[in-house]
Amino acid sequence: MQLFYSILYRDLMLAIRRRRELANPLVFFVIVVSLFPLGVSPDQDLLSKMAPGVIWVTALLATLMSMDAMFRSDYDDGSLEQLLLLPGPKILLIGAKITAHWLSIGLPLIVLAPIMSLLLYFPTHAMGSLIITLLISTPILSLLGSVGIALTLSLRSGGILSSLLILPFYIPVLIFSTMAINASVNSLPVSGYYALLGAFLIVSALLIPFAVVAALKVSYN
Amino acid sequence: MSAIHQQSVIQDNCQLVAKTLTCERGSRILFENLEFSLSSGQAMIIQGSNGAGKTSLLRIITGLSQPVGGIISWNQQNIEKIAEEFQKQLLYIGHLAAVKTELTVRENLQLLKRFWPSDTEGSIADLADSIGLHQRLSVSCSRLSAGQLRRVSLARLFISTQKLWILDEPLMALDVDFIGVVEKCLQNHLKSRGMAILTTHRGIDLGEQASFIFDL
Amino acid sequence: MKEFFAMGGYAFFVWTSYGIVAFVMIANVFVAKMKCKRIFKELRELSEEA
Amino acid sequence: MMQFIHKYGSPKYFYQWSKGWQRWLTVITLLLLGYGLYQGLFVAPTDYQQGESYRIIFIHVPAAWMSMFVYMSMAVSGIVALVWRIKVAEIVIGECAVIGASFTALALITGMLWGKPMWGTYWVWDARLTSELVLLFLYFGVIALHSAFENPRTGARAAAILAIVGIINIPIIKYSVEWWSTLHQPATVAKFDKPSMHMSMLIPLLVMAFAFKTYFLALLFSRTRSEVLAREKNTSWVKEIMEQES
Repeated sequence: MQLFYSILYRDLMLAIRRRRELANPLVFFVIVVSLFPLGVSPDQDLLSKMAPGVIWVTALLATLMSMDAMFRSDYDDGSLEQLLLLPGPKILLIGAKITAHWLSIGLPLIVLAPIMSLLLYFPTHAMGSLIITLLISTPILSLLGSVGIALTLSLRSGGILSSLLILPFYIPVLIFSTMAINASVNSLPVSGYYALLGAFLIVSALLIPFAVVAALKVSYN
Repeated sequence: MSAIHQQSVIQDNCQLVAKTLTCERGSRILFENLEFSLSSGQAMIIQGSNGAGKTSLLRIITGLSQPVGGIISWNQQNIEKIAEEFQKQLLYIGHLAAVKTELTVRENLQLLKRFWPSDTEGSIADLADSIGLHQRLSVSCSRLSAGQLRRVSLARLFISTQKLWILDEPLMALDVDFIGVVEKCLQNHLKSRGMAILTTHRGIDLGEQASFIFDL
Repeated sequence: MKEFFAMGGYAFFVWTSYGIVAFVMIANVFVAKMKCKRIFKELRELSEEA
Repeated sequence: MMQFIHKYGSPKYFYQWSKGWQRWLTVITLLLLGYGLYQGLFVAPTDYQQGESYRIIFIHVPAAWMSMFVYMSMAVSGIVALVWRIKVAEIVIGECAVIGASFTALALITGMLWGKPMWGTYWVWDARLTSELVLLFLYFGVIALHSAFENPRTGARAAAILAIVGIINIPIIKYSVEWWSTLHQPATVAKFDKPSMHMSMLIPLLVMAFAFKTYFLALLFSRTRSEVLAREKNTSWVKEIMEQES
């Protein structure tokens, strides 16, 4: 476990050192959310009906867009090779990288999302479920995204291709989260959706790192 | 080149043997049925034209990439089976200087010591001194020259306790006096029963240590 | 026979879907055959050179 | 078990035994297709509800089943390729992806053409059609990844990993899409289930489904055989075959 903490510490230090890069997904999120009222219509009840979906799709795209930061810089300057050769289970290395990515990209999004949802007349009594669904699901987005990035690491056009590979896997997360928010907007029972999302998180947290290790082996072949 | 004369090398426990190694790049066969064996105190210098597959061979030996055919065994055990134990004994410095340019020299050296704890408890300043960068400890690595970056990545040689060193062009971009330092460090490593595999385009003087050329 | 082809007024839908399916399946077979010929030609040239 | 896989999996041996199978499967496919089409188009009675347009079912449903069947066989050959590093299994992944994608596209097109007479619109966000659409995205992902690598072997291994991750996610996607469509679908829109299956309708459907399977295997064998020849071009047994041919 010492390996996990040292890599986590290293990645967070690098993330802080690259603060300006961390701002990109947040700026992207703000701009895209404000496009919808301009594009569709500023009418209140239409926007508040659309708000959960818009917030969620934009958060999903912002995470996907910044997924590159996870392995790309380490792959390019050769330090990923050194990390892969560290004695110790590779799963810890992958887990640390994904946690670092979630902390540096996912958390700021969770903080920003409620604020941006006000722009879309988001019913404030459902704000709690918006934050809970984001808290449970953004780690899933990072986990699934890491497979896409690991597979396309050695390719020049890796970024776009990895989004194409991974978006279909985001669909269940999107569906359950938006349904949970809609349920809480109409003050229906919500715990069922949270349980499903939680189960999805646990399953992917257990299985996905093995796929990422295999994918990194393929990228290095 | 140092004359190759086999001292009465007492058979130490460590031995690296490769059998019928084959490697492909794209659909082209890079090399086929490659055999070599290396024991303690020996150095193997791989030479070959550009694109002959030197780096691919090194990556196969470290276990980073799998060969199309053939096995590499460390103390008669396939390295895929004993990956963790083998990697404990392995120090690999690749073509790229694995140095984070966002961090300062001190932070990079601290990371090195954190990931590869060695019993030699010298401080960061001593390590920086041995690679000749002690005045630039707080300089961000983005402002270092290629040679200086290479020195930072070679810092591991001075604190490493691993038995097997695999170095991809260690002398690349280095100035003359630091090459001497690296050669001396390599000689000490070989003298203390260590093993080394390295690729280089220029001559390397290993003193009276046993070494042999492996042509690819 | 005429009312058979009319398909109770849905002729367009039924025959277009059967047509597309037949086209795609035959196209797949045709592509496979062309690929086989191309590879045989390549290999024959290769063996003539050697 | 290991020798069995390595023996039958070796390109040379595969090339020999698959020739016979391919011929047999083509014959069976043609027979089944002929019988199924005859039964489906001529013998099966018209459906009291949908009239003649329900006959599209005899190609839509088999194509939809095939899209799932091909993805599963792609994932299985992916596991075989990754675990036992069988060259032929790696080739099979690439070929399965293309054939599977065409079956999924067919299922979607015939579904839309069937939807028009039933609901007056070509596309309905119905659970089955939506999961078919997502499956098509998964296939595009595998094909794009497979062709992105210049070394075909690494491409196949990457596609294998994606197929395995995909096969784990497919039930979750299907389940979430079904839940989503039942929630948003007002009950009035007729459910997209098969009309009540009288025996004379069921037989042609099953015959066609089986014909699609043998068609898939025959096509897979023929494409894999030529790909095996291409990949093994500098081996001795391929050169022998070339002498016999010319």
